[in-house]
Amino acid sequence: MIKLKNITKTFPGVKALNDVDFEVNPGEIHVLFGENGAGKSTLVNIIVGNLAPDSGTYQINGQKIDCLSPKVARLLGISAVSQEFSLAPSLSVLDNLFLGREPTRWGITNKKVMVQRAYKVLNDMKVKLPLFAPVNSLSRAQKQQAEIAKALMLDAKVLILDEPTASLTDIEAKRVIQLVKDLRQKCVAIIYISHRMREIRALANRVTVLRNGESVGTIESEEITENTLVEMMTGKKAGSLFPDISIRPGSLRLKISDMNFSNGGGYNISLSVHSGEIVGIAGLVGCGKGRIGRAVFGLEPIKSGKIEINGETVTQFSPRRIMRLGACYFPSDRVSEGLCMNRPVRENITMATLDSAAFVERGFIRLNNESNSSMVCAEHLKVDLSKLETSVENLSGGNRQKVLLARGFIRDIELFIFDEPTVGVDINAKSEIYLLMKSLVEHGAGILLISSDLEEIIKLSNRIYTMHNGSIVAELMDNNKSEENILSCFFGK
Amino acid sequence: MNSALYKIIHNSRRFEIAMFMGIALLLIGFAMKEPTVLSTTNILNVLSQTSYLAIFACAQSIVILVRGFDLSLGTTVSVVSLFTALVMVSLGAFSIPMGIAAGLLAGSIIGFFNGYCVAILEINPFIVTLGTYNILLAVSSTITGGFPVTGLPTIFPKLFSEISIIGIPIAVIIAVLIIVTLEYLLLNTVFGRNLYLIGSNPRAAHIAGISYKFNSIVAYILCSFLIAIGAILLTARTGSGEPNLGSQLTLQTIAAAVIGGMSLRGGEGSMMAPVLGACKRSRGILGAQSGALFSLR
Amino acid sequence: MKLNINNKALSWIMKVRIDLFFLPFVIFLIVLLMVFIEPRFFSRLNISNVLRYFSALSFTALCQGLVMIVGGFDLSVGSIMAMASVVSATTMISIQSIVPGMVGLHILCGVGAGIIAGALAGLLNGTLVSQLKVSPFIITMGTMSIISGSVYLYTKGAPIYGLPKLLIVEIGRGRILNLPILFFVALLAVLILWFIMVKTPFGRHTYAVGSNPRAAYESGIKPTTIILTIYTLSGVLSAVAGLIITARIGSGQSGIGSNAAIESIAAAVIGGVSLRGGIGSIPKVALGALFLAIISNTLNLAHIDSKYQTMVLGFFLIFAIAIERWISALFVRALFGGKG
Amino acid sequence: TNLTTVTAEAWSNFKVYNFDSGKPVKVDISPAEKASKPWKLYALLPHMKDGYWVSVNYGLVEEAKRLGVKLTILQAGGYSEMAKQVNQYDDCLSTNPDAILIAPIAESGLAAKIEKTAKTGLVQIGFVNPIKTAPVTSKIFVDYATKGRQTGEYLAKLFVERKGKVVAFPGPQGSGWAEAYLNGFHEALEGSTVDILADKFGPAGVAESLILVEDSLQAYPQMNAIWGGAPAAEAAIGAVEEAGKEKDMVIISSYENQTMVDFLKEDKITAFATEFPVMQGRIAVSMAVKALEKKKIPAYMEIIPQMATMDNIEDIDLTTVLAPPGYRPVFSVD
Ligand SMILES: Nc1ncnc2c1ncn2[C@@H]1O[C@H](COP(=O)(O)OP(=O)(O)OP(=O)(O)O)[C@@H](O)[C@H]1O
Ligand SMILES: Nc1ncnc2c1ncn2[C@@H]1O[C@H](COP(=O)(O)OP(=O)(O)OP(=O)(O)O)[C@@H](O)[C@H]1O
Ligand SMILES: [Mg+2]
Ligand SMILES: [Mg+2]
Repeated sequence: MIKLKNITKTFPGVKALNDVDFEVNPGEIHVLFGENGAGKSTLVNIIVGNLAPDSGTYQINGQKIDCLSPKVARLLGISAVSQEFSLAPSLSVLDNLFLGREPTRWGITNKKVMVQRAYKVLNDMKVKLPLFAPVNSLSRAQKQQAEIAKALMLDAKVLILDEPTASLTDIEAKRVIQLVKDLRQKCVAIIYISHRMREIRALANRVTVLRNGESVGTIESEEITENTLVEMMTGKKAGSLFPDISIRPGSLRLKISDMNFSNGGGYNISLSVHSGEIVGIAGLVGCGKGRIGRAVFGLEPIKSGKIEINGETVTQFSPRRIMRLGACYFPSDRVSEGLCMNRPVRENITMATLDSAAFVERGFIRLNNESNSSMVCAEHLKVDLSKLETSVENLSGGNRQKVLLARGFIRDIELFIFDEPTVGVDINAKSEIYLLMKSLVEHGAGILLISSDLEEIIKLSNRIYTMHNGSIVAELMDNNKSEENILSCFFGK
Repeated sequence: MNSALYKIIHNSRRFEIAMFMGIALLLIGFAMKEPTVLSTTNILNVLSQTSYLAIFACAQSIVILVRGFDLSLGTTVSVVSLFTALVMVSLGAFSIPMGIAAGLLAGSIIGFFNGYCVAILEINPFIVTLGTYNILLAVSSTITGGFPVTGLPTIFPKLFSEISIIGIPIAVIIAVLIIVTLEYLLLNTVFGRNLYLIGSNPRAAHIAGISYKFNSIVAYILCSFLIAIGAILLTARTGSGEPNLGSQLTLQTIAAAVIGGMSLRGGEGSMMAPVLGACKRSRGILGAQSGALFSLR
Repeated sequence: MKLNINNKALSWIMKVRIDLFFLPFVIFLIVLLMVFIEPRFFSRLNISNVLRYFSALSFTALCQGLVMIVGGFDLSVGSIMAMASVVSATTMISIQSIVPGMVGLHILCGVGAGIIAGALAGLLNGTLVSQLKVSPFIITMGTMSIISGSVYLYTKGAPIYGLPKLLIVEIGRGRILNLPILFFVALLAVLILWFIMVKTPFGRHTYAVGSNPRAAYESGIKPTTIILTIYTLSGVLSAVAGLIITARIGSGQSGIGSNAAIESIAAAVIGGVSLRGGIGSIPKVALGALFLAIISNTLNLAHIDSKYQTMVLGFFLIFAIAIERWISALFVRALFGGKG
Repeated sequence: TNLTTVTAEAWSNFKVYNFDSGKPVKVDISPAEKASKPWKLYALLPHMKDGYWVSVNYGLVEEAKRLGVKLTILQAGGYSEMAKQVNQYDDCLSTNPDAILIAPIAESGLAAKIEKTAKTGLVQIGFVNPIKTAPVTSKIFVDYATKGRQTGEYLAKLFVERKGKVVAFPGPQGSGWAEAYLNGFHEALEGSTVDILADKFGPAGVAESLILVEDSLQAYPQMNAIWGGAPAAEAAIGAVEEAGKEKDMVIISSYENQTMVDFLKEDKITAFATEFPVMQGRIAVSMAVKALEKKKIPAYMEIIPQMATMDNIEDIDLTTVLAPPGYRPVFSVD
């Protein structure tokens, strides 16, 4: 159906794709796999017409395509879920779902039809979204769902999904996977990008692995194993993903008692995090797990309740004050809340650290220290060192996420609040991040890990709070923290 | 190797290099057409004219960096000029330092007011500075009834306008000092870094513990302080306090900053931008001059 | 879970609606104040004065509002106004001399020529902005000096007299239902634009391009086309503003509109349009224009020494907006609790 | 066109006040003869945006052509462009001119520079806008306060039987000249039967003035006279008509342009004051050439302003006041 040959694409200073061949046929799910920055999103962007390749040929249904614009691609039936979303933040969810192809009657948008069709797709996905709220008021996971719904809105012949499930829990991801399978049945050609092995195994008919902008090879579904994939991806054998963390809970790092949100939706939340432990919070999209982290950091107004950090009660809810108490928060939405996109990577890595003596002397930045430390940090997290001085917007999705996390490892922090820390990060970098977390905890920090990745939560944390509908419904420890237990809690059992 | 080259060019601001080369080429072009344009007196003359605009454009750029605006720049210049002159005329001895201090203080107060309204009251900078523009317009046309203040100590214009050091006019020297210091501060201090980060993504900066309020207010104060310096130099140039010294400067400064490469969306650009923009505008002056001379021939 | 989300949608809708409600509230407060200070504010003639000032201002504000929604700037409003004024006056007079007598035709041709000139200027702006990838601030500043330069060159600063009486008396000063005709023209424009921006795909696309041009492009919208159309439309709107002023002062003038850019941006910003694009509603922009018109009239009527008027205007601008924000925050807090 | 072929006879002796003795003495002033060589003159004007300055431009250009000298005219672009005019002054100097004709935006801004240049012996002529103290070779202008006084006195004469209520629209706030006009006007009306209800400063455009006049008509229903700059007077005509008060409203303009002439002839305004802008331009060039050719010239002259009314408008030689209709400003004469 779609056939790309000898595709090359260079960005200033980077060869993102080098002589790559790729094809996908109707009724097939073709998975693209590779490290962060391997060129997957770039390839996809070429297919949907967002970027023009430097050289190479592009055929759809045997017909050669020259100047492809997203508009033409849509007319040809190509529909895409992009990694960093193609949503207009100030428009409502409904408007975004139909952006560029609003149903009209006599030239006027037909809202009724729009609402009906939106509900139909959202029901298929078993998702509830506030249709009339502006997109910038949604959490990242909700944006992700909106983006998927937007792509499904079109009766596509080719569907492209670039990490569609990265911020979703298994429950929601399963729905998406089921929908994708249904579409395969209907002879849609599907390109799927993911770093989650489980999904790849469940879906893939074929996998093409990219490394450094070059195609390493394509394998059929029978040959897919985790080891082969990782080996193709990096050229090395796969190690173990999750480290063994020795938990030694010590003094109280964070204590929340009877907290209620001002905007409604949270009920008497109480929890605690000690030094030397990782505490997980799990729950479905929109259950309010992210709001807890935000509330601790003063980003979500609270009506009542008490928050103590390192024994001190928080009275002034500004991130600045709270950071002085030794806490740091890592937002889940890297683009809108986490990063300064047009500033260099180095500045983003150190941005939360500019009050520590290691980097600052009488108001002046010690530029050498800053450079060196950010380089060390970037190296740890496997961010390309040559990119230290380019602006973050030139990085691939996963690398952006790593830059966001980097700011935590460069500063002395006693309480870490991670909201979806590993969204879009490849397996290798993930294990690296977990190792870093391990060393943090073993040096006495406390970590509150809010995540939709169940495996991550179960393997890393020693205690797990599960949430449903704004309340904490259970605290699971030791043997209790099994997948079935957590899943049943998700539905408020 | 490709990427190394790229890095060098990227880091050394290819845009600015291109602009400089463009300006230089144009100068050569003018000179071929009309050689007296490149006479030393004329060059120095154009340079010192440029330096005033460059100082104002730098001031404007600082608030543009944090997604702001200063529409009150022009009337701030007038008010500071009048204040400085009034104090100098009314005080006997020490009148010059006191006058300068009064001007700088007036500038800082205006800056604080702007910053307070923008950062604490959270009103759109466009509206705030438009409001301040109007307020200062009234101030500048009432404190002296719309008339200029004359009778400044004669040494004042000598010291701050006519004097030149190794042949370079004092205004140029002060402007260069200001620009170099500012550029250094922006790149090397936490405050400068904060301005970039806030301008780039205020929400992310807030979450990273950077105080929007404090830094914005300081940015506005710094902006108006620089305007005050420029205004004092201009006062020295005209030798009198003028109630409408700078009303048209505002748009020019924004233009200079944007032409030079500042982004009105914030978080981008360096102090070279306003300077380049100002130079480009004086290229206009040179052009007009050579045109005029040409017609005289 | 359902309850939460509905609640959230509801709360968002409430917030937006309340927002729309506060500017009228502040305007209402000012009007109420005037009852005590100067009852003449409510005389028929004065209300017409305010509304006629509003009608010209609302056109420039709408023009600016649209351009700002799509993420741009238009500093050339004033020069387009002057150009439309001069072009239409010249056309009227030359047609008058060719076919005397048919006054309706003269006016029609004049207005048509003015609007076409405005559209062309807008098209020029739009083409440059969408093709050159240079900041619209610089581009429209450039076109501003080009247009006003050529208008001056043409008129040499002299006004153009001898326009049809009908234009001045019936349109410039005419009334329907005791309100100025021009006001209804403005009202009509506001309603039509509101409809377009809210109800048509084009309107949605405009917001999308302003909000996130990349996302709009990736959704199959052509930002260049949208930008081109909006700038052309804004050229037409500024031209109409110029024509309104021409009808009011009764001559073609090259000097009108010198304050239009700042004034219109102010009206749009007061009306809640974001300088960063994608946000803003048409009726609120019109309210912003009304707010400015009322303030200017109020200051003139309130017997304030005119030297201090600009000072009062300055404080008014800042603090009226501060009060508007403060009240709306208060309401939001009262309705939804918390620290807003 | 034939307009440009003006000969020496085009203007002959023109009456001005000579202040060289310290007191105003009415004298005749005569034009220069054709120049002995093409002197290089510069003229600095505040702007070229209205009929008034176009007329000044006309006077300068015609005289330069007549005398056969080179003239370059630089305009600053508006009364708020003080800094730009200072730059232009410097630009002139750096090109070695023979004489500079200066219509300053504000004397104070250029005073220091003029003084410095004066020491080099360069011929500097001040014209149109007052130069009070700075040392120029010669100067000709009208004292705005005098002119304001004159219009005030004229107004007072119209209201001997009934009481006058006037609102003043002097022009832009902080511009210097508007304030000076207004001061003279106030002075003249002190103790007369005319009350000044308010001074309304505002931008000098017809559209802006219209709003100001309309609002004032509401705020001061008792007013029966309007005094202001030309744009305000022009705007007043329509506004007064609409308010139905055209019968008993006196409209006086403090300065002239083609519109004022036309409206005066149609009896839509009562009077305007004139200070002969064309002649000021001509005299400035003539004096510069005379000075360069080492002829004796007065050091300080003032124009004798005149009120133009329905009765005398036909007698005034309008070629000494305004550029002919259709005249296009010229910026350099070779
Ligand atoms: N706009 C850009 N400018 C410069 N370089 C870019 C740009 N976009 C992408 N790149 C570079 O191109 C390479 C490929 O990026 P791409 O986004 O395709 O990676 P990816 O495979 O999708 O990675 P991830 O798993 O992190 O999403 C990276 O090295 C990235 O830094
Ligand atoms: N009852 C409520 N009232 C108002 N807003 C709510 C309510 N419940 C949730 N929200 C909003 O919904 C969004 C989702 O909440 P949150 O980020 O806590 O979800 P989450 O559990 O982290 O899920 P995910 O991040 O996976 O979407 C947030 O922006 C939050 O402000
Ligand atoms: Mg990617
Ligand atoms: Mg979340």
